[in-house]
Amino acid sequence: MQLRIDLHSTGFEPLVVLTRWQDEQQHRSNVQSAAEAFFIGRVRGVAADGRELEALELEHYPGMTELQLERLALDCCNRHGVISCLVQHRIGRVLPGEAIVLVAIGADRRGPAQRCCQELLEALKHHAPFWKREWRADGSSEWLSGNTPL
Amino acid sequence: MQLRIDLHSTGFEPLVVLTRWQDEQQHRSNVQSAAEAFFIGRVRGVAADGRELEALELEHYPGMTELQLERLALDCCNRHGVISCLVQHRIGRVLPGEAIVLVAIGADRRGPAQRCCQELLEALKHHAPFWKREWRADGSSEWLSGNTPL
Amino acid sequence: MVSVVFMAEPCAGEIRILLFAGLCEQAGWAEQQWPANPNDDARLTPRQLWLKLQLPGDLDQAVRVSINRQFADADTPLQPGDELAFLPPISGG
Amino acid sequence: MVSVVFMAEPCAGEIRILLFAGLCEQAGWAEQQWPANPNDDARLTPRQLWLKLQLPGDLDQAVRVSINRQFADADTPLQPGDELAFLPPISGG
Repeated sequence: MQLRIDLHSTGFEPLVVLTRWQDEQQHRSNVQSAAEAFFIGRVRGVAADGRELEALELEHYPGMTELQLERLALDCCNRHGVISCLVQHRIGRVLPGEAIVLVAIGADRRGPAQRCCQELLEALKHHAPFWKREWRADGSSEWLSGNTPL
Repeated sequence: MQLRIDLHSTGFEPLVVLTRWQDEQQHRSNVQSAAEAFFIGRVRGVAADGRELEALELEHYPGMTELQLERLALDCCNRHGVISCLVQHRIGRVLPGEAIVLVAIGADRRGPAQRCCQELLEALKHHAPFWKREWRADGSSEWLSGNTPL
Repeated sequence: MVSVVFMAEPCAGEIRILLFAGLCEQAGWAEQQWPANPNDDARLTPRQLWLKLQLPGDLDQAVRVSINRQFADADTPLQPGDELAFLPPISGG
Repeated sequence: MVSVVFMAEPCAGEIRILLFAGLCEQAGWAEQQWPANPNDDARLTPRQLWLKLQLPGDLDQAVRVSINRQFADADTPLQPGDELAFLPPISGG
């Protein structure tokens, strides 16, 4: 199983990263997965209370976050028997429209690819140590105490 | 709702098409969807009976296939209230490793994006007039009478 | 808009019948025109045509019917100018 | 492999305590060292430290505990050199 996890402290372009990842995969094994499921999450322009959002701040627990992402990914990928897994996550100050998270799963069948992508996204939303703080246009800010609704 | 459906009689690069589609979306509305779910399906190198696959031939019903894809996409997208939908499908002779299908859904939440992507893929696998014929290395061929297992 | 009417009904008095994939291969043809009398009280159905054309296998088993590019019941009465297709099991995506 | 042991236990006699996000802001600090006696029979638990440090709110309500970068029970006895963290509700992805 090919696994790669990166935390980005500056902006990343999901489709650029994905293209490079697929090229590497193909180069390594000379075979591309028959089924690939991806998810990209981006920052909304609106805060939880409906006000305009200036930026989102993503705090993490250096050391634990990386370990925990790896544990969650390995567990989910093994459970679904998938071939490859790429997780990219932003940290720091993220602007509206910018990507926060990319999950890309390659498998031999569409079922495992899609289910693994979906479950891993939920797992990292609930069990990976990331904390979001909303910065509003007026300079005020607030830590969020939960995830956006599914 | 932004909807685009294309049939390709020659190879297409899913991530290239996707990048262009996202650029167009952003140009049009100046906002990118907060949640995007994608699926890419590729031809396996192995036929249903385990023998080596030379190529897959995809027949369609010109006129009806396009209409039916549009009906299925609109129905699914409206049901899930998503923002954008891109469907790309190959026809003709497709080689192992080449992309057959790309489904890309943009929505405001991850739930609708993922569910819509998954359901639309199943819908077009079962209700869009496409027929696959496997060509083997020895020159023999066979029409498939069903879909690959989920 | 005569041209549009003409485009939609290229063979006003006939029913166009299409076969695809394995079904086309088994039957040995892809397309036929079937004469249809617009004044005929008892209109033909896809099921009747399937039998008249001696198409292979059981219509109800795995074949789907489309009329004018929409899925339809095999017992729908056909109209002159209709495009009828018999679709073997779909295997898209 | 002395260097590895040294890396894993930078303060052999102490417990390192970390707070994050809203919890760090409420408490007014991000990190503390708590003296731990390796020969102490009754070892401290995260729950006891939470109370001793007078951290805000109810530990069982929404805060998760990690010991050495793994989620752990709040009643796990701590060892000298452990890295303990109190994690407010996670909101990743």
